[in-house]
Amino acid sequence: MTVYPNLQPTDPSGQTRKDFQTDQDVRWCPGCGDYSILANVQRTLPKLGIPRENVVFISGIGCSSRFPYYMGTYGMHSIHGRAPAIATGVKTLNPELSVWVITGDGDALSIGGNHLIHALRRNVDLNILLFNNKIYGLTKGQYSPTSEVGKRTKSTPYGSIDHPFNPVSVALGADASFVARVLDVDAKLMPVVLERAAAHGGASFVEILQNCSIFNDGAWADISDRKTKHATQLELQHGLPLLFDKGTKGIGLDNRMHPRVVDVEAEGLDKVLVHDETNPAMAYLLSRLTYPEFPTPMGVFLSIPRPTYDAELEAQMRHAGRKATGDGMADMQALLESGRTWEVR
Amino acid sequence: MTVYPNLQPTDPSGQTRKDFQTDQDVRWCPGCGDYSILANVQRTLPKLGIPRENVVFISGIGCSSRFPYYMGTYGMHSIHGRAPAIATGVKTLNPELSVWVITGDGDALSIGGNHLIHALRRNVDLNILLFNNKIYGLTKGQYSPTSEVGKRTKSTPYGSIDHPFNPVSVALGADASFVARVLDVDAKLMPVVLERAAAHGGASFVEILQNCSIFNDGAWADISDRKTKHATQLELQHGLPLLFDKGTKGIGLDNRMHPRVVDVEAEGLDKVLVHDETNPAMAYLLSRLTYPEFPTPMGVFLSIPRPTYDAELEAQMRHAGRKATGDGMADMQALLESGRTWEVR
Amino acid sequence: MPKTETVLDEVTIRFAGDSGDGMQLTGSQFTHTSALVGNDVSTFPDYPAEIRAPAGSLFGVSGFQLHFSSKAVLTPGDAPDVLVAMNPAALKTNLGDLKVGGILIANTQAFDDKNLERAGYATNPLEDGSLGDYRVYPVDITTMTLGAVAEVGLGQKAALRCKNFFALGLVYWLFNRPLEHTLDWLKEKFHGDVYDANEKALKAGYHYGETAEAFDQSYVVEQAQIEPGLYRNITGNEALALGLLAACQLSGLKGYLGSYPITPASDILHFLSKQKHLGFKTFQAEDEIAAVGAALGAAFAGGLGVTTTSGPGMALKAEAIGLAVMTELPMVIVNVQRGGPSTGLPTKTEQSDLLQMLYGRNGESPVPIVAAQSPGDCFYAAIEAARIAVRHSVPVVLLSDGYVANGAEPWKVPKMADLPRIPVRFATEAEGFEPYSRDDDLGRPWAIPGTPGLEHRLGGLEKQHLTGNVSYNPENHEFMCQLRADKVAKVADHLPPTAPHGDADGTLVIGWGGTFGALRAAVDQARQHGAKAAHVHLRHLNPLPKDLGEVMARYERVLVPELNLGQLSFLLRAKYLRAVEPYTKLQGKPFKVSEVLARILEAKEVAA
Amino acid sequence: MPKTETVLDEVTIRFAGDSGDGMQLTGSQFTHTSALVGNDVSTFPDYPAEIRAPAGSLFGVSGFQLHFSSKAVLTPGDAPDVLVAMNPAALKTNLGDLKVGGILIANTQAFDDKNLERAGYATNPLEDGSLGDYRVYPVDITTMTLGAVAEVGLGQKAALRCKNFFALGLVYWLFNRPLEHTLDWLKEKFHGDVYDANEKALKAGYHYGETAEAFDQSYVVEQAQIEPGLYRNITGNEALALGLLAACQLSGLKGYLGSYPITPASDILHFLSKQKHLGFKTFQAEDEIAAVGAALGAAFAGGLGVTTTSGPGMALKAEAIGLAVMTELPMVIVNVQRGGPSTGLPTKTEQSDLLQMLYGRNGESPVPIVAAQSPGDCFYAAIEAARIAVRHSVPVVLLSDGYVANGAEPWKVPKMADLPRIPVRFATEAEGFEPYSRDDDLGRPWAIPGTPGLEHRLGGLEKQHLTGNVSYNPENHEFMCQLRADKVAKVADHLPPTAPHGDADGTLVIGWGGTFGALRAAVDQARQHGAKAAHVHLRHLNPLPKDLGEVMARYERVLVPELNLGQLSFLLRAKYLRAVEPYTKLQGKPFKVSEVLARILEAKEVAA
Ligand SMILES: Cc1ncc(C[n+]2csc(CCOP(=O)(O)OP(=O)(O)O)c2C)c(N)n1
Ligand SMILES: Cc1ncc(C[n+]2csc(CCOP(=O)(O)OP(=O)(O)O)c2C)c(N)n1
Ligand code: SF4
Ligand code: SF4
Ligand SMILES: [Mg+2]
Ligand SMILES: [Mg+2]
Repeated sequence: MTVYPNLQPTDPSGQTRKDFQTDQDVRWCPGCGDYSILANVQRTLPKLGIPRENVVFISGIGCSSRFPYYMGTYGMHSIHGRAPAIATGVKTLNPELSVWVITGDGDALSIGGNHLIHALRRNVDLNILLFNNKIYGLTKGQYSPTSEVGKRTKSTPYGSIDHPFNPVSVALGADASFVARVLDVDAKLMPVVLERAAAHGGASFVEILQNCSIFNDGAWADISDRKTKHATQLELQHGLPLLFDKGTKGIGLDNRMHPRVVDVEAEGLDKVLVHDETNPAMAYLLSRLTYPEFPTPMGVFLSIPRPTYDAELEAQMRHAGRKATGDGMADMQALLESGRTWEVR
Repeated sequence: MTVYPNLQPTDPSGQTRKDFQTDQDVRWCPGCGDYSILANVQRTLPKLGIPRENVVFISGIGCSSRFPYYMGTYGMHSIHGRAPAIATGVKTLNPELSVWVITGDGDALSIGGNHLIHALRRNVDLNILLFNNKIYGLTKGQYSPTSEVGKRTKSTPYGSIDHPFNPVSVALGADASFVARVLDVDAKLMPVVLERAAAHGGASFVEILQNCSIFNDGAWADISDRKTKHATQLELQHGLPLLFDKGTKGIGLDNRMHPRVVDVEAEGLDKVLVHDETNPAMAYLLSRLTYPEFPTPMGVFLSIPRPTYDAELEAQMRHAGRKATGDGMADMQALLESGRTWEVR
Repeated sequence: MPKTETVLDEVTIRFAGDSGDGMQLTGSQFTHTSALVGNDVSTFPDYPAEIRAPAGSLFGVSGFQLHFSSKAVLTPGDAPDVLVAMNPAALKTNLGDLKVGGILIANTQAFDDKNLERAGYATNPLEDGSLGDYRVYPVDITTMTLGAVAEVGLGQKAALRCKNFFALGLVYWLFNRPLEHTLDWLKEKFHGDVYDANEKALKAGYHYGETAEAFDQSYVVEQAQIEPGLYRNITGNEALALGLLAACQLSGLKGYLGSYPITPASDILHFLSKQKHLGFKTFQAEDEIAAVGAALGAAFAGGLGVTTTSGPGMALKAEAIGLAVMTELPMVIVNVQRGGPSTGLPTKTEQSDLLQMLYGRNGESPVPIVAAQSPGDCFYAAIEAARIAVRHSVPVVLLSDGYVANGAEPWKVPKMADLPRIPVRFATEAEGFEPYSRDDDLGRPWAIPGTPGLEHRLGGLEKQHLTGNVSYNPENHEFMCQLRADKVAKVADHLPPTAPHGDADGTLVIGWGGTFGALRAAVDQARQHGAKAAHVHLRHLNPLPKDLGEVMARYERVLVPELNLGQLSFLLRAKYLRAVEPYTKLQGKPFKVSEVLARILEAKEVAA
Repeated sequence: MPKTETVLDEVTIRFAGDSGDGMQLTGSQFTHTSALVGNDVSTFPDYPAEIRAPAGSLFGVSGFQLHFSSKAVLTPGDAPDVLVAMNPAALKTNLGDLKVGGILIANTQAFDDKNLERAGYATNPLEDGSLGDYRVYPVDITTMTLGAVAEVGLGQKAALRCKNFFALGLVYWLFNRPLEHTLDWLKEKFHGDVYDANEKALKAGYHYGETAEAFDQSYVVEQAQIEPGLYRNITGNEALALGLLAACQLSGLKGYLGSYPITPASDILHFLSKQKHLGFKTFQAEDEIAAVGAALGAAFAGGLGVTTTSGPGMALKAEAIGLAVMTELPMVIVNVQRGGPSTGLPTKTEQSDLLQMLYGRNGESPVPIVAAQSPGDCFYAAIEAARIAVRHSVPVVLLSDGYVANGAEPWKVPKMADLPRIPVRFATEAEGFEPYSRDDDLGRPWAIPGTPGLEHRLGGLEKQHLTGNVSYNPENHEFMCQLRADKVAKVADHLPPTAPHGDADGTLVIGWGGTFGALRAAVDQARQHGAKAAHVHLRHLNPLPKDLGEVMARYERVLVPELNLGQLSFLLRAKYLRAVEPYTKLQGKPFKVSEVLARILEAKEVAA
């Protein structure tokens, strides 16, 4: 006995960006980086070949977490920090669904840090987009766990004294299987990263560097400037050397495994590390690189195949299901009557 | 006006192990690894030169978390997972205290994962001892976030499908400044590690591999055997090459930065990496090594100086205190009368 | 020498020993055999809080009490008629409960100096004359067990483990029970030496009773009048898990448990983890918040989302339950109550979370509450909770407690075919779909991801009536708060009239949850004592039955016994402005029938 | 043409405009000036939920209402006499509140097609005759402001920002207020061009009133009788923070706030973060659990541990508060209530967490509860909460709400020297020290780390009386649960007798928290209407004053107005078995005086 409707799915080939929009007014501040992210996501989704009714966006609380209201899919604007847990329930109940988590640096890394790292280690097949604006936007400007030391905010009038998290490092520490980073305004890299995240089987973690025009304007200005980004960013490409500044510089190691900048011409290309997406240690080392000492790496840090929690669960269900007769009521009755029973007459 | 008593502190030089014991019956199972840890801690504390009244042990809930009852210091057996938060309050209110957190793999990494990583990133000067028995002991044998895939427990009769955390990697992902690992029965290394953890300014994270004789007996047997430990463990020593198996083997890198075993005689000592406690990337790489593919590293992975949260807070307090007149009541009155006031007559 | 056989109506036995002495097993074997010979039975296991307490320690004593009778049995018995004490610590911690004149069987060998000291005895109570009030049977169980199993050739340690079967055999003899059922069980579980040794120990105990001079008589407890049918023993946690599974079959919903281990709720997780063949999924989350979050996610996705917990775990779920209230998703939240506050007394029972379940969330956040009243009843309570959840699209709290959860009783196995289905209708029609429209039960459509055309967004902000959009409109907020309250109140439309058990006037005893047996038995006994009394046991704590006020009005006195400081009393007073009389106990232990009986018989003045 | 001046007792003005229009500033300037000229004043700001809503949108409207009078003022006024609407959206969302016959000043320039459409107007209400009920003054504020500041040479954008000062100037003229205070303030804040422009805009608005034909009269509101002393404006959150700071000075304790930002409580964190020179430490934790955990740790270490939160954040703290109850450490838990359930209406006010604070924890887990009744009163309520916490070694809940927290009022600055000290005595004597021994107030010794010889261990498991060791003893558990309850009840020993304001019989209005002003004003007005009425506003919700039942008994009718579904009513009914009459409102908004007045005057039948 099943009560689940068996309906004709939407033909995904006919879907366009418009199918992923809603009639709700988008309520972010003018100039907020979230607009660009929304546009990129809405542009990418039709390319994935998934009927929109099979797509679910779950968010926590924060400016970024309003995101689901603007997506013409199923969605939930849940409670602060708990989106990965709720999304885990959605995905593991129905693994057919494409489940996305939208979260902020406060939502994901402050109150929700634990759920995030557990979703990553379990490798539940979720696509987690963390909008990192290094500030609490919705609550009007307190520092966040990614805010830099010394930052003066409403709650740190004397300057913050907390050493910040590096979201990519956190994900790697939690044994994530897919980790990437991209800038809110990077319309070239973002769709690539989003498509790869969606394609990855397992939890995909994407840190999106996002500008908060009101409370932390220009937080990423030093690396987002188009004119200098060739030198301030390091674009990661699997199998290719870690080069930047138009190929004149690269990333290598010193003899104690500290990263260093290699002058390609002077030292030769072979001193430059070759990016290997399957190497967590390299991904971690790359995550430590930040502007201005190094260029900030962008793109896919890590992508390793690993069984997903939801698929393994389905496999166990199928395996156990072999014991079942197919008649749930009868099997239930058998379970009720199992163990030591006796008949009273 | 201060109400804090100013009492003659205990002379720490006269303290012995007995001073750190209590009259409470120790209620762990026979053969539990916690006994050995307790003995080591009680032996180490008198060496630290801290009057016992200045020592505080805070734990969560779990078998391991009964620890404070057995320590003749101040202590709190708090609630599940929250010890780092409570300890942060203790330490930041009174930075004179030596504050220790006792926690288990479930307590620290399951429910308490978020507080742990935040205490580490903030670098609050706590000494965090995580007793990792890869199981929930107190609740009688469910799998934990460090249990291996496939493990059959009360809650995973078909075998666990969760990829486990590597506690050292988690700590490194969270930007910990001191990370170490030691075996419960290693009476040689444990005091060394404990003393270094205590000496480290900032959050010290020590993973103690602990045997649960009831629900996960022999979880560490493959690396704890005295006869084979020279090959199954890799003892980390700052500035020395990463050698094991009596110096015949070492850890090196391949050309994509993957770790590999170096045959020292065949390839030469210079292919072996030299341990550098100040390099997070190396520490992370080492954290990925596990028996049987590699020997399991033991000792101090990382130790880097970084300002502590509590010291920085005190500095801000002092800085701000320069505005104060020293008469709290007067300053308070001034604050009350600040802003735009007017006199009604 | 032929001994006499005395016929008794009912007997309560307690087996007590060290954690390692196997008392739980002994007790459950005796229970099972008693059930099979046709007695009505009720049991109460009492474990130590520690995993492995040191041998011989007071806090390491493990007990198992059972009550069997030729009449209907409602509780595990107040005070044991027979106490089996395997060591001094067991004697020390349990003697106080033994009836004066009761039988005490003590394992003399264990009363050595070391154990006496551990138990805090200065002198050996078996010898110092301090047990004059009891019929003491000192038996050297250890030595006789070792003797009996010697020929099997087990090591000393393994041989000693058979002690409990010697004791069991002896008590079997004392109550004229057959050995066969336990032997069958042994055969199923063990082979070779271990089987042989236990069999020998069991029989040796039995024969000791038969032959020894010590016992001058044995006892017979006749068959009880029991409803015909197939029976099994069941604990509350098992029955609750089975009820959840059954609810899935009755509704056709996929079952989903998000849980985090905690005493005394963990066994529900353990049990359900094994039922994957019924399509039920379990998820051990990183904490209670993630557990309820995942259950909520599963409910959104169209499953029967369940979360189970206790004590501090319950406190942690409050925020997410609030989200379930706002999103109006059907869920079952199981709270197996234990001693509080804070970590409290984790292994002890209590009923002190009632008001927390009613009010423990920010804002006006109403949820229906259902309580189970006995181990077997957990099955039906779980189905009822699921039914309400689905019917009204609402998270429902199901209250159990440590006593019900760990207690066991013979249980008539229900027929699935006899149980009413739980109707579920997912929304599928895009035309005119509004996620917050209402049906007669004020439920809203369940439109699950995967359904084309019904894409919509839920959330924790206030919803606009019908559309479900975010709304800050003042009147809408008031309307929706009232609607959510009305919806919960609607549950009462489906309740049967309240039928007090007993007299139509006099003292009305109102209870809820695991105190059922004690209250019912006390009321029955009070009536036998000539008092006018009746009993109403509430399955539904929110909403209360519509006619409860009226029913109460018919009685001169309303007595409300609870294992807390008077929470239901508080509720009844507020709701009905009636000066009910609270009778509270907060000792981590259930009521004794005698306590409640005494209280019924002694009319008390009630302060307004 | 000389215009007439009409003298009025009191006036309520609301400034409404786009979020970017500076209405909060305008309102607070008018408030300040009014206070300085000697009126009594009360204010109510009403921000949009969004950070930066799109210009001209309905949900982006920001409002500020103030009520000033020559009499004592208790609320920000029910309905405005004057509405300043800077754009169509502001008109649309606020017109419904304007009194019939009230003055409407509208910025005509903003009523262009785009803005009209955004506000959902088909035709221009300033032109279509739909505003016949009001005295409409269309003023081209935009153009005149641009004209006035043109010579300063600011850019268009900056020039437009001065609009609010033009409006302010005009309203200053309308009510005969001096410009000097605002000019002083401008001088302090701005220099050069910006100062010049704002000055010019302000004066232009004033002169426009003086010279334009439009206004035929202006109004005078005379000085009020105000208690002499030094005054300042204060919001509830500021006063609460100051109260906590003062409590530290009065006790000598180090102050420690563990908090996580959440609307509307965040400003307390912001304010306290700036007071490090007073030795007060603040810690922005990773979540609410860590926040309360750190506060508890600080309390253990000997500080005044405080945590502040609201709504869902409160739900998350339940477990740790339970630990504070069990460890009996003094703490203050501040809940600035907002609209619930779940995320609810985060920016709106409500009083719906009362029962949560009483019962929202597992087990019997009592805490004292104190509520603040007005912005300035938050100061005293905070001190009272700290005093109770320290006196009885107990976590105390301090309830505020969004209305009180964001509202502002002129506040007589207290003298620290006049405030009674909070006595603190840390334990220091090792001889005979028992961590769970008791003093007269049932408090236990506060023995802080660093004290030689008093080393001891606390925890969440049940404690043995006196020694504080872990205890599973049944009688001890009952004893300790009762003791913790008695301890909270002890707080009532220190309360003054309840003194109803008003008549000795008739209708007794009982309220708590931020409804004070509306209730007091309504009772006063009802008495002026000849009704017999009195008002009791509860500072202490747990325990309730000992004489409250008696006091209630003196009145024929007890009316309990609350911004929830009747939580205090429920409590009073349960406690006193009295058929109190709930009067509830749940619209995210405070009571209007007129609503309560009407309810007092119309006697209602109460269902039992
Ligand atoms: C339990 C709980 N605590 C606190 C809040 C208040 N709150 C809402 S969003 C937020 C932080 C937002 O920061 P971030 O996640 O970085 O999102 P952003 O607004 O920057 O996109 C906070 C503290 C809440 N809603 N719920
Ligand atoms: C909030 C809460 N949830 C769950 C529990 C039950 N519980 C107690 S300890 C524990 C896990 C213990 O595992 P670990 O931290 O590894 O400690 P160990 O017993 O193995 O030393 C659990 C789930 C609890 N006490 N509180
Ligand atoms: S506050 Fe910042 S993050 Fe939030 S919507 Fe505005 S610009 Fe975006
Ligand atoms: S259950 Fe395991 S971890 Fe706990 S006390 Fe026993 S042996 Fe130690
Ligand atoms: Mg942010
Ligand atoms: Mg463990």
